[in-house]
Parts: sequence; structure tokens; C-alpha cells
Amino acid sequence: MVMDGCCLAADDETTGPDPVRIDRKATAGDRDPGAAADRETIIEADNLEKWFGAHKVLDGVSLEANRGDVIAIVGSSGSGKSTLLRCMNLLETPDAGSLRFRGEQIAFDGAPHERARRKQVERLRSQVGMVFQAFNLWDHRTVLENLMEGPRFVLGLSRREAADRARAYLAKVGLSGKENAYPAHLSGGQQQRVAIARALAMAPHAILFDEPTSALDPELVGEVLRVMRQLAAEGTTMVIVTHEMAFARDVASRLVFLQGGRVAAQGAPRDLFGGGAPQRLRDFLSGGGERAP
Amino acid sequence: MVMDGCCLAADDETTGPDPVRIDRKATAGDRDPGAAADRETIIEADNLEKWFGAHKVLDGVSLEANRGDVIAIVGSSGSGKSTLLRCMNLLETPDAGSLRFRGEQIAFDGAPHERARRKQVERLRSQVGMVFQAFNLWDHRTVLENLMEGPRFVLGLSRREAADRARAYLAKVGLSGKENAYPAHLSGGQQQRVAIARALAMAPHAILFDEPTSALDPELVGEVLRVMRQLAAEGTTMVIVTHEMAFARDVASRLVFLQGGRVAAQGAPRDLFGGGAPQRLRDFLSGGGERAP
Amino acid sequence: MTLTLLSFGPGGWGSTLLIGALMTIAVAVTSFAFGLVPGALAAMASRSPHAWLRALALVYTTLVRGIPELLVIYLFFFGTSSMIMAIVRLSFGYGGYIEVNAFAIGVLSVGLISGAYSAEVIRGAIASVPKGQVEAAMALGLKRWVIVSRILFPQALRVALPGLNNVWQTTLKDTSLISVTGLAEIMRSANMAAGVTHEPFTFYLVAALIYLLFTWGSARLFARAEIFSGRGLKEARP
Amino acid sequence: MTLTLLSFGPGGWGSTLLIGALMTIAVAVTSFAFGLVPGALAAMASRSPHAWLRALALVYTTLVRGIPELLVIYLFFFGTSSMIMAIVRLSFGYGGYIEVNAFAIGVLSVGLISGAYSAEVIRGAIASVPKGQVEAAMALGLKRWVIVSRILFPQALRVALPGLNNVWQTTLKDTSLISVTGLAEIMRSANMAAGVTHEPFTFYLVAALIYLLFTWGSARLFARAEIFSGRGLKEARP
Repeated sequence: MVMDGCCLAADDETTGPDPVRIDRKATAGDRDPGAAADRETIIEADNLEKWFGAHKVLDGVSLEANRGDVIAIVGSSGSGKSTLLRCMNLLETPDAGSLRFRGEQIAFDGAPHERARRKQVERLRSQVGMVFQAFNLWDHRTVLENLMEGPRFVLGLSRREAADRARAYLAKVGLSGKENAYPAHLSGGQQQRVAIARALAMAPHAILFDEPTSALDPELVGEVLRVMRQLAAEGTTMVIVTHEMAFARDVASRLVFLQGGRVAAQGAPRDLFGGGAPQRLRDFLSGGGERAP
Repeated sequence: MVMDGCCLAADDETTGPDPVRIDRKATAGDRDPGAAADRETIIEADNLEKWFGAHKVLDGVSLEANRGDVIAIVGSSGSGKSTLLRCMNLLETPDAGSLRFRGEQIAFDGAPHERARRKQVERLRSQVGMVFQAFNLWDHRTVLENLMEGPRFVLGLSRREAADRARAYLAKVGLSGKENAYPAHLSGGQQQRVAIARALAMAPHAILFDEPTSALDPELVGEVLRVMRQLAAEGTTMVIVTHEMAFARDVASRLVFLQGGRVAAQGAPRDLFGGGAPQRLRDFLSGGGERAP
Repeated sequence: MTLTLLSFGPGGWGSTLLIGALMTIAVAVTSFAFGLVPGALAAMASRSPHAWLRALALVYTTLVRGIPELLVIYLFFFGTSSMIMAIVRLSFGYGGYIEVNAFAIGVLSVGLISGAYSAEVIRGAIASVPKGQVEAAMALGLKRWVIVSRILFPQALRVALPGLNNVWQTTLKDTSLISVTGLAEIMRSANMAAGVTHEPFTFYLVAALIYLLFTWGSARLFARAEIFSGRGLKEARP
Repeated sequence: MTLTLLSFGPGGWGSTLLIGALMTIAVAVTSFAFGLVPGALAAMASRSPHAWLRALALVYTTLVRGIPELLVIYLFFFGTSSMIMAIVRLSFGYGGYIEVNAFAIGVLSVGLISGAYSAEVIRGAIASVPKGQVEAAMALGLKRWVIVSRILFPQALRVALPGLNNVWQTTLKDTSLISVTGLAEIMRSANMAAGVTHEPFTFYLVAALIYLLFTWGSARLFARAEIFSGRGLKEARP
């Protein structure tokens, strides 16, 4: 059942009507009059290390996300891909390495000025959206209130401005009319779309997606991927941890393959899905990984 | 995954090494020197009806289990097959109809002599074993104690006699050495085999099986079916509610197909699995039912 | 000076306090055990198919739990003595004051309070035993009392123990309220010593330490019982 | 005759009882609210990464929950007055007896008892809020106090309400123990009336009814609060 559903969803992605089947790099270049090398670097992780107890989860990972990039991070479970993503907005604190956001060095725990560090981290987070596997909508607030919380209390918008903005982004993810619903009364796919709208409402420089479709019933995966595909087409900078290989191949401008806490391979999906991939990535793609097509 | 595993288990049943591929009726006849019609009737349910609230679950079901019969009751969920089985030892009380055990009429609720009725029901139950979908082993007692409880407190055996008997039946289901284990420390397949041994230890005239493999992981189904196959080969009278069609076809002497609380078809599996089945049974067998092959 | 006050020799209150401590244990154990009777009855009544039995259980637990423990004791103390006096007056024509036995009143009132809380614990514990465990016993033809005593009760006890531990601790503390009836348990002993010596803080502190010793010791006993009754559970794997 | 005793006119104890009832509510509400402070602090301390804070919370809750409520009140009553007298003697050389304010002692002692039980309820409620709810707020860049006040607190409250209701009912009943300090709440009023009229049972029964009225009324308030705070849950679907 699970495998069938998964394959169906993946098929849907590759064969369904899809207006945005484009080379991400090229489009990004088209929109940005400068050369690719000139595009602003949003997040730059350098040689990150992270230990959980005696287990080294990240073993020197470097990653650069430039404006307009759509980076798909893949790898089997335990490869450290979610940890890497969570380090990028300091939900996990790296043990070593450095992290720069739009050129600004971000301090980790133990920095001399704890208060200043916290302020800096809050500022970083407000400019990088995050979409979680479990949606993490606040279930004591309506959909609209979920979207208004950040704009009101971080960006300082008035209640009315925040509501207007919330309604606009709710329309963007196709959920107009659900303003006053509570999250528990929505389907998983709808909840995840609300979560994406909540991230968008902060007008972030980049959005991190942590396995956004893994908690969804197979028949609901498509609606979330469709929204993400649209965001990609509009040039949103995205870093996506995912198991949806067909989606990664079609939409990502760069594929990063993690293995054992290290970057085992990276490059354009065209190249990696073609013959140019190293053996272990080919093993992963040919079914060794979970939910690979 | 689930479907694959199920099919594997079924394949295993039909193609694996199997010494007992026999016509049950014929063997029963061989063992019993009398004609088939002369065999003792163990359980005779006549025109049973059962309501759950406003829903009629059993709508006049009659069923006769003679000594040596292996009756498989099949049907989609909601067809009343588990309720029928549970009525046969009065875990559910039928609302109408009659039930005879070895010729003796069994009184239902509301009989004039409540105390006498309860004694009769306890006597009936002690002579009819039951194996549940969820095993229902007592988890505060060891495996051996689970097997000793009935012989000691119903049949009046001494502790030593009950332990000897328990060990013998534990060996029969291939679990010697697990005497002092607690149920929670056994696999599902092992637990179900202990449950079968618990029923056998009462030396019942018949054993009722209520979907004995439905709660098991696919790879554990085989070991339980093997034990049941052996019991059938030894002439044990069995009534089995099951979804394992291959098993029912090979082992049952009679197949009873329930639909909407009525017997929609019954007969020898050979006939029903051949061309002689009514259309709705053919629909069910060809995949309309759950877990059908 | 404090040590002299607490000594067992002349001028010391040691033996008074010791006897009080023993009396506290006696009242607490008796009350708790006695309370299990109405507790179990109310638990069974609240699962009964008869609405009036369920209502009775609800009235008992709601009333007792809604009235301060001290007031329950007063009501029993004056209620019982008035009742007995009335009976005696009507029967024998004796109209004087009759003192009822303080231990009996204490056990009766604290036990009934304890029972109201035990009832909820027992009810929940019985409800937590999966239906299949009992059905498997019924299917073997086991008699009702065998099922209750050998299957239902041991399994419910496992779930009930932490809750019963709480009820026991509360009951132990509630016995201090019986001091108002004049029963010389540890609280009353400390009261007396405090009044005579004008050193209330010292004696109340000693009484508090004795209670802490009791609660600590009984918590250890309950912890052992929980480990024992939890044998066979998955987590208890050796 | 009973009606005369309970009337508000001359020879009636109606106004005494009414004032006592109001005093009970005042002490109970103040104690419960005051108790939420040490309760919340102990709950946070028990989740702290610092072992000494966790130990402190454990000592507070274990001590207070292991000692009878009446004894805690005695300890505070005599402890505080001894301490104040000692301070006054040392500062001003005045060596006479100083009566401490019974209301203040009552609120302090019952509040600290209440807090020890609130602590457990609050700790459990905070722990029950899924980590992802807070992470989602952190990921937006919300400040810590916004997260606590707008995300963590409302969600924890929903879980805490039934437990806080229990603590409140216990606190309400515990105020009856303050009667030993002479504070004229309902229990003390009933005591006085019983002593003067020699009709103890009547007055204790009236007091019991007043407590039942309070517990019933507050249970209704809590039930409403639970419904309100449960909005948005799946079961609450309109």
C-alpha cells in the first residue's frame, strides 16, 4: 500500500500536467541580470560538525545557498540531512564550523554576549522560513492567527496589516476560505500548505523544508509538491530535505547527497541522475534509500 | 509491503513442503469407521440472530460442526463472521435462534435459572477452545502458567499434573524451552502458538479460531498456520474465521461464506474455488475481500 | 535542652512521641485497609449496569471529596455520639454524655475519606485491564471468582499501585486530623508536649520528621510492590 | 429551632456563618493564586539543566507533600511568630508575645501547600506541549517571552486545567485547617456556633453544605474554562 501510493504520487509528479519543467539555474540566471557567480549568497555553512552524544551526525559539511537556488538534500535516514537543515537556522547548534547569513557571521552557543547572540539568532530566523515534517501549526489558533503571529510580533505589523498579509498568502497556497478553521480540522496536506504560507508571510530570504511530505498520506503529497513547485518557479530560495526523488530531479537546481554526515556527492540533478553519479549515489537512487523511486 | 508479505505467506502455504495436502472429509471418514453422516455433531447453531443496537449483525445463520470438521468462515469485514464465532461459545449472546452442544440445548441470557445457566455456559466453554486474533495471553503469568490455569481451575488437575500437561502441549506447538518466559517477551507468532496450546490443554471437543493470523506480521503467519495445519491433520474439530484463502482452500473440509449476516454460500472448498461458486463469492475471492489472494 | 525534652527519661517526651507515632501507624493502616472496602464497592458500583448503583457511588465520592476532611471527622464524631446518645436515652433512659471511642471514629471517618479516593483509583485500574484478558479466561470456562481473583485483580493491581500509594500517603496525613477527637497519635502528642513545654516549634518539627520518615518508608515499600507486580511487562525484560 | 439558630436576626448565627463563608473564599482564592507562584517556579526548576535547581524543586514538593497540612500550618504559625518575636526582641528589646496575622499565615502556609501540588500539574502540562510547537515559533524568530506567553502557556493551560481544578478543590478544603489559628472562616464560625449552642452537628452540617456549594460552583467554572481552552481540538469540531 505504502509503496504503491508513493509510486503513484511520484508518477503524478513526472507525468501530470506541469508547466514548470525548467532548468532552475538557467531561469534564475534569466531573472537575475548578473552572472550566476554574482548572485547573493544567502546561507553559507562551512565545515559544520554536530555531535549527538558520542555519535557524530555532521562530519564537516559545507553548503552554500545563493539567491534563487533550489537545493535538494537527499540521503538515507541517519545521514544527517535533517540535522544539517536544522543547523541552518540554529534549531540545532553546530559544535564546530561556521555559518554566515548574507555575509554576516552567526555566533553559536557560548558566545561572549549571550543576549546579543540571542538577538542575532532571532533576526536570522525571522529571515529564514522553516517548514517542518509534522507541520507544527499551533493548534490553539485559527489558520489566520497562525499566519499572523510572526508578522505581528516579529515584524511589528498591526493586527489589520498582518491579517491582510495572511489572507494574501493563504490565497497563494489555495486555501482561501479556511481562515477561521483550526488546524486539527484540516487535512495533512492543507496543514502543510498553511505551514508554507506561515513561512512565506515573513517574506524570508530563504525557506528550509524538512521532509515536508513525509508525514502525509500518499494521496496528499501532490498538493504540497505543487505549491513548492510554484514557489521554485517564482525564484524562491529553497533548501529541501526530501525523499521525493522525482520532485528533486525536476525542480532542484542542485542536489546534495549526504552519507554518514558528509557530502558524498553534489551537482545538477541532470548530471547526478544521468551516468555521472558516483557508485554509492547510484546505489541509493536505485532503491537502497527509503522511498526512492 | 503488507500485500507483498501476505502473498509470500500464502505462497509458502501452497508451494512449501507440506505433507498434509488431503481432502479433509475423506480423511475424517477414514479415521471414523462410521459413515460421514454418523459422525457426532459437536456444535449446532440454528438460525442465530444478533443485533448490535439497531444493526443486525447475524440474520439467521445456521451452522453445524461435526467431529473432525475443519470449517473455514470467510467474508468481508462486517459480514458477521467473528460475531458468529463468538456466539458459538456465548462470548456474545445471540438474540434469537438456538445453539446445541453435543445435542444439549444451551440456554441464553434471561433463562429462568441464572445460576444454572452460568454453570452450563462455563461447562460448554471448557469443552470448546478459543484462539483470539490478539492472542489474549495473560501477561502477568509465564507461558507455563498460562497453560496451567484452565487445567488446574476448571478440570481440577493438581499443579504438577497441570504443569506436565502444559509442557506436553508446549512441545506440540514447538515452544519447549519457553516455559518461564512472559508473553511480552515472545514474538506474535510465538504468542499465538502459546494461545493455541492453552486451548489444546483443555482437550476440547472443538477449537474456535477468530482470525488467528490477522494481528501477525506477515513473516510470522506461516508458523501459526503450520501448527493449525497439523491439528487439522490429526482430526481436530476446528472452526476458523480467516482471511488466508490459500490456507482455507487447502485445509478446510467446508467453507462458509458470510455476507451481511447471512450464509451466502457454503460447500467443499474444491467446489467453491472451482467454477461452482455464486457470483458474489467469486467477486470476493477475486480481490473484493481484504487480504484475499 | 531540646535533647532533654525529646529524651525518654523523666521530663522527656520521647516515650509520648513514640507511642503517638505507633498510634499514627495503627490508625493509618487500619483506615487505609478499611477504606479499600467502600472504595472497591464504589468502584464496582460505578461500573454497574444499574443506574442507581452508579448514582450511589457518585454521591459517596462527590460528597466525601467535596467536604474538608476535618469537617468529615467532626460530623462523624458529633453525629455518631448524638446518635448513640439518642439511642441510649430512648432505650435506657440515661441522658448523660457518652464519649465514643476516638480510634473507632477516626478509622471510620478517615477510612471513608480514603475509600472515596481509592474508589477512583480502583475503578480506573479495572477499566484498564484489556477486555481480551477476561474473555480468554471466560473462554476456558473459568468461574467468575477465579477470573476476578487470578486474572482481573492481579492485572488491575499493577495499574492501581501508584494511585493507591498516593491515597495511602494522603490517608497517613489525614490521621493527623483525628487529633481533634483527642486520640493520642503523633500530632496530638506533639500538641500536648508543645502546650506543656511552650516549645511548639521543636515538637511540631519532630512530628514533621516522623511523618516524612513514614512517607519515605512507605514509598519504598510501594516501589518494591510496583516492581514485583510489573514482572512480565515488556520493559521489565531481564 | 434550627431555623432560629441559622437566622440573621438576634440569637441567629446566620451573619457569622456568612462572613465565615466569605472569608473562606477570600483565603482560598488568595492562597491558590499565591501558590501558583512557587508552583510555577518549582515546575520550571524541575525542568532546568541545573541539577541544584531540580533538587530544590524536589525538596520543596517532597517535604510539603509528605507533611500533614495541619502540621505545615502549625509550623508556619509558631515558626513565624517565634522568628518575628526574636527579631523584635533583638531589635527593640521588647520581649512580649506578638500575635502574627492569621490571614497572612494562612495564605502563606496553604499557598505553599497548594504550590507543591500545582508544581506537578504545571510541570506535566509544560512537558505535554509538543516540542515542534515551540520550534515552529522559534523558527519564525519570535522572542522568548512571546513564545512562552502566546504559544507555550495557552497550550499548557489546556492540559493543566483538570489538574489545577483538583488542586483548587484541595486548597479550598485546606483553608478549613486555618481555623486552628483563630481566623474566622466558615469552619471556625461553625466551631464557635457549635460551642455556644451545643448543637455541633447542625452547624457542621451547614458548613459542609457551604463547602459543597463552593466545590460544585467552582467545578462548573473550571468545566467552562476547559471547554474554552479546548477550542480548536479535533473533538471540539462544531
